[in-house]
Amino acid sequence: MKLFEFQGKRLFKEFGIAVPEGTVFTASQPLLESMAAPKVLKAQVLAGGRGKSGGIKVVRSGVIDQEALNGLFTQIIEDEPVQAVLIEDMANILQEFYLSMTFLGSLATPVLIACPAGGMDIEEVAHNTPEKILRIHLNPLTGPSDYQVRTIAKEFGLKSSKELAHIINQLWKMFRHYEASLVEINPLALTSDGLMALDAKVVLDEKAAFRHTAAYNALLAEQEDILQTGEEVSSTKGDTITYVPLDGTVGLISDGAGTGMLTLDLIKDSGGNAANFCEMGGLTSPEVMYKAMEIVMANLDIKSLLVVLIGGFNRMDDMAEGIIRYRQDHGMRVPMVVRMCGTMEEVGKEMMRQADIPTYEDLIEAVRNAVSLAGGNA
Amino acid sequence: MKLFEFQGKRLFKEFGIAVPEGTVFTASQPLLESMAAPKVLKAQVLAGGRGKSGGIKVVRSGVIDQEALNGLFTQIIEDEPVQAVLIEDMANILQEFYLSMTFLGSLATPVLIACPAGGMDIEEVAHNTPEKILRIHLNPLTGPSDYQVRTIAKEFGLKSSKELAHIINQLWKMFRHYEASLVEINPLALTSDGLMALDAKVVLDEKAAFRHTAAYNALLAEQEDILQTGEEVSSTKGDTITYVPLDGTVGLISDGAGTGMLTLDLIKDSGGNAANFCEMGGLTSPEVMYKAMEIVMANLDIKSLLVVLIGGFNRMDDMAEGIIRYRQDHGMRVPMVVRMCGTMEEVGKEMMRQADIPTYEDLIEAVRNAVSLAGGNA
Amino acid sequence: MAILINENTQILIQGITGKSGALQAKVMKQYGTKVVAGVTPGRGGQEVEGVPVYDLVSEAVRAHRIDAAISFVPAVFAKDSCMEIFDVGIKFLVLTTEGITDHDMVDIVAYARTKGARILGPGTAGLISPGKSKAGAHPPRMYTEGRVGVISKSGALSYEVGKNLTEAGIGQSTVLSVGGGPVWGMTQKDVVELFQADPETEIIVLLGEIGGTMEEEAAEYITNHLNKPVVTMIVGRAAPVGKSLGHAGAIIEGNKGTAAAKLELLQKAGARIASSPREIIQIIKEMRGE
Amino acid sequence: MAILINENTQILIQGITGKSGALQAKVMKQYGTKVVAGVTPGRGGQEVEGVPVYDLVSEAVRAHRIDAAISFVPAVFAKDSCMEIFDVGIKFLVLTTEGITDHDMVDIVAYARTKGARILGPGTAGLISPGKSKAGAHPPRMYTEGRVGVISKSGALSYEVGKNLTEAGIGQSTVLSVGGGPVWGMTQKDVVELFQADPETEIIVLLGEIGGTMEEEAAEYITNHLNKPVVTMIVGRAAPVGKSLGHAGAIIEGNKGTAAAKLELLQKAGARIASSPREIIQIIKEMRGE
Repeated sequence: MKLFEFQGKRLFKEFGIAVPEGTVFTASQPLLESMAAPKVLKAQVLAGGRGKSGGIKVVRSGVIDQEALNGLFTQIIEDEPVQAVLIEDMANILQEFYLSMTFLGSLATPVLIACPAGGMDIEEVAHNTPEKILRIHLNPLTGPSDYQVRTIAKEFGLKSSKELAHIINQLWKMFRHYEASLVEINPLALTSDGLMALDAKVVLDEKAAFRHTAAYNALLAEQEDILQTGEEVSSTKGDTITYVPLDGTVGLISDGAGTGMLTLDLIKDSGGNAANFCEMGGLTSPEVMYKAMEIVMANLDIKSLLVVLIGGFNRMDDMAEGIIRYRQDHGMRVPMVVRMCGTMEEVGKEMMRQADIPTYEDLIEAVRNAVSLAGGNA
Repeated sequence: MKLFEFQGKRLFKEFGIAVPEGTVFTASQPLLESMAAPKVLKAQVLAGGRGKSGGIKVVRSGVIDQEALNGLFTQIIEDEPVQAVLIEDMANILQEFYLSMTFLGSLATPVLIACPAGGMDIEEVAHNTPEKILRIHLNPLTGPSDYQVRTIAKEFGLKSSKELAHIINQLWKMFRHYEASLVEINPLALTSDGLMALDAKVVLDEKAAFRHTAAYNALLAEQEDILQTGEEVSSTKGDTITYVPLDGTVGLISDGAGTGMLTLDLIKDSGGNAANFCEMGGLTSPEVMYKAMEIVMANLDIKSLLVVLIGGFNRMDDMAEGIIRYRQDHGMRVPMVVRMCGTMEEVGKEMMRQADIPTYEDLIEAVRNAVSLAGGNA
Repeated sequence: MAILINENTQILIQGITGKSGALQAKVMKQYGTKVVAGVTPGRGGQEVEGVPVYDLVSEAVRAHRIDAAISFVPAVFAKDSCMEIFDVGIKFLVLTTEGITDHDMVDIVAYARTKGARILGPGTAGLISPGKSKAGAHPPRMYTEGRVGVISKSGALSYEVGKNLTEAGIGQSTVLSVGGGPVWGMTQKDVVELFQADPETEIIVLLGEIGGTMEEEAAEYITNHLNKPVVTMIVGRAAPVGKSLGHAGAIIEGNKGTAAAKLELLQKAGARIASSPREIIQIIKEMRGE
Repeated sequence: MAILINENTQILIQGITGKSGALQAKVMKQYGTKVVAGVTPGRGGQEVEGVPVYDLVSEAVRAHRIDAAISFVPAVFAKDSCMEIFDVGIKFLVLTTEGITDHDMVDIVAYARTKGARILGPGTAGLISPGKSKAGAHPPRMYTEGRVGVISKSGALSYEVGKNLTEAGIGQSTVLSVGGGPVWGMTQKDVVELFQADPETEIIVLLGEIGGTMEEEAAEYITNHLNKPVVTMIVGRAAPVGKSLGHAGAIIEGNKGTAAAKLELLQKAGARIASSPREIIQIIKEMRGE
């Protein structure tokens, strides 16, 4: 779950990391009193690249009134209409750094990333002068060490590492406590009032929701309040289904990410276009199979449905049950191609036979058939 | 620093470990109102074996008055006059367990010790049926695991491990937070109100005082208040000197525990008796040498003083400076035998020569001389 | 030989009384896997498919020699149950559990490293050494004994390729999936290293996916250390480019992560590139001069 | 040979700009120890006794090959500085610091174990491989090259015995003290194990003290694995019996800890017992048939 900047900053504040004073306004909430400059107006969107898209306005003199705000509320940043704006005090910036914590997945280690040149161009810095980027592995059992902080302080050119140590240690506590996938401060600014987080990018690990129910739900509810006039969130929640809408006409359901992507590739190689990517996970129930069909069939562009099942932990009898029940309840407005094999495949295939749904054994054959039924080339 | 039971229980309470309700009375503080039985009166002494020495009185009916208290205040337990009494509510005990955390020094690991048969006879249980004692190594980087708690709960015959998990996790937090060398609950009682710590033996690591100055000082001040009418604390604080008074006539100072003990053995083998053991540590200043002489010479039984120095990190010039300065300030009322060698020994010996203090090279010769000067056999 | 498990490996099932644990206990035993013990707290004394169940792993290791474990424990209890495995000295754990939080997972891997233990997973379908033993979900009939080692990220993809190989008469030494991440125990590189040391494995099939840098790390190892032929297929060539999280993802991945980048590095490393299971078969047949 | 350090060992001094660190840098260099770098935060760029000083250990290892480190860092900073050593991959640390808290010390040892590193100490006088190298306080003139390995708990006792051996014309392979506890890195058993593997060491002198169970653990190892002759001296025979802490001490130590118990076990293990340094000399001469 990506958080809005203002949500991330609230967590920073909770952990004693300094942020500028600020207030959030939503589109439906008028600015009752005008505010005195200097202020920074920041569009609250979940997309990146906001600064370069004009989503940040600095007002150095005069007052901030409804008109100034409306200038942001009318913006759309990377398909995301601006629904909230954060108005903050302007910091007196002496220097900008980059600081984040995330994971290096294949090394299975938390990593602290730091760069003495923070700000909007950090990715360019990373690309052009990679030696400027410190990647410091953190031991999850012990957290950041003082010497690691001193290493960064030296790179940043800070005389004392004390304030930085506080920020890094508190950021680590927050990263761990909320089970974030990412906490990013860019820029971390050296201001006349000390080190301050001028931006906040926080992503929480949705898998950890069971342990932080109240906190995660509150953050989610707040986001839904803000986004209510915006687009519907396209991904599903609460089960293992991954759904990504695409532009084509072949509806696709698989019981594994790898075979799902392989099928996507094979559809394309066969001259077709997938309407979506929908993967159910490797251990699911008839209900999940049923639900996956609901999700995919809701797309009216679909001309054929391709279901690719190869069961390890998944049982083909369970999958057959989900498919047959869906067809009973809703019928099928497009032809369906099912490839079914693996655990309990005899039982599953027998059920399908009795329900008069043909099954395929070979993946390529199934793909070509589905593409052809959708009017593609194969 | 050993804590009184009531101090240990206060720390337990702070960490959410249940203890009986109770009040502490000192000898100088009269019982203003008599209290209703049932109560347990417990002499507060730092020595062990209190229960078997009659330091615990259970009053099942009637009232607790000053007379009952005085019965304890007149006791002396292992040379320690009773200066405080804890009066507690009596728990309804269903079962008694033993639980402690300490270190296995040579494995360098924290260990959790648990036994389903707690109470006064735990050492006999350990001796007679060692298989009843669980010694569970705890990983200092992660603390107790749930499965370790379940292992103990099963051994204790508890149906649920939930309450025990709370106690073990909180005891671990307390052990770590206060940097204790030992936290012991014996008995940990299963009562009609759940699990409860009926006794508390807590020893804090004095080396950690720098990190817990306020807390350690408050506990120490409280102890000094209670012990003020008792004997003077014999060990010194604030430097690396270890001082243990003994019965003999040869005063002994060494700059290492190993050579100090070797010298103690050699004094005895030579027919003498040491008046004390006084070891300064392997890296000390002239001031520490000076102070060690003050401490040892304060014992009026001493007939000779033996100083055994073999410098590695210690510098013999520093040691000579301390000895010479002490003699200038206080004179020497008994003969002094100094064995001096090691780091900077030429300079140290030259200083001693100029101050007209002879030095020895050989340890056995020095020991025999000191014993003979003290009127021993050698 | 084969890697990680073979006909002599004695296996413990954590969470054996659950639905998935009990079913796999049955399938694994039928296949010939030496399933010697199961553990579910509170179920000590029961039996599942003739396998004795214990409350604690420590009790199981007192009664049996255990060489490896496979876990079906729910994500909520995963961290504790993994530590229980490593603390008794078991050096290989197949962690099928999905949904373990990333923070728990880095703790688990860090802890395993302190004990010198290996984890396959999380969210892995496990592994099969055909004809010898299996620990996990691989459907037995899709595999046959032989000399091709198969490494996959995704479980289903390792079934798909195994099925194709077997149907083409090409046997396998060991087939395994490392799981979907985002935080892993064993990586593709770690497994390539094991196949390199396994005399029974002649050809390695490396199945990758877009995203992450695991295939790149494997490519580096292949370039510098491997002297066995490799066939690779990276799926997701047709998938839309994903968005990275914050700048950190972009900084870490740099130019890596795309199918093109992975394929380029693997090709430079000497691997042959396939774009479908059928092509994998063709390439292996070519390599064998068939 | 010798153990742990020899003429090729390149050593880093942590806390080189302090009083003790600077003095020992000088003495060690004079002895011939290869002191190649020093570290004191904030003092990077300086020199001490011709040794370059760095702010960070990572900077030192970029500029030099470092085989071992010796630390004079105050107790307050010890934990962090030890982790800094282990994180760069240095596998042997002589930790002279006294007064490190027990909790910090168990953390440090646990961390070292995760990195496969050895710690001698805390509160150790260090070690000397006479004629080759020294890391610590051992006064050079008290030692001479030879084939007797000396293990002591206390530093001063290892000087005392070294001095007696040298005066008697008996040379040493390596002399070291493991430090006074109560929580240690390397134990006497660990060192006996190293001497066992060192072809240059012919006879082992084991110097123990009353209290603890370290000598008992060494005795067990000697009984089961050692095939070199051992002379032992346990000091504190005349010391009063200490009080144990709570019941836990008594439970852990059982009947162990007294000089008599230690001597009995060591004698059973085949060690010869000496009650003074002079007797150690006599026994070694007897063993050598002199």
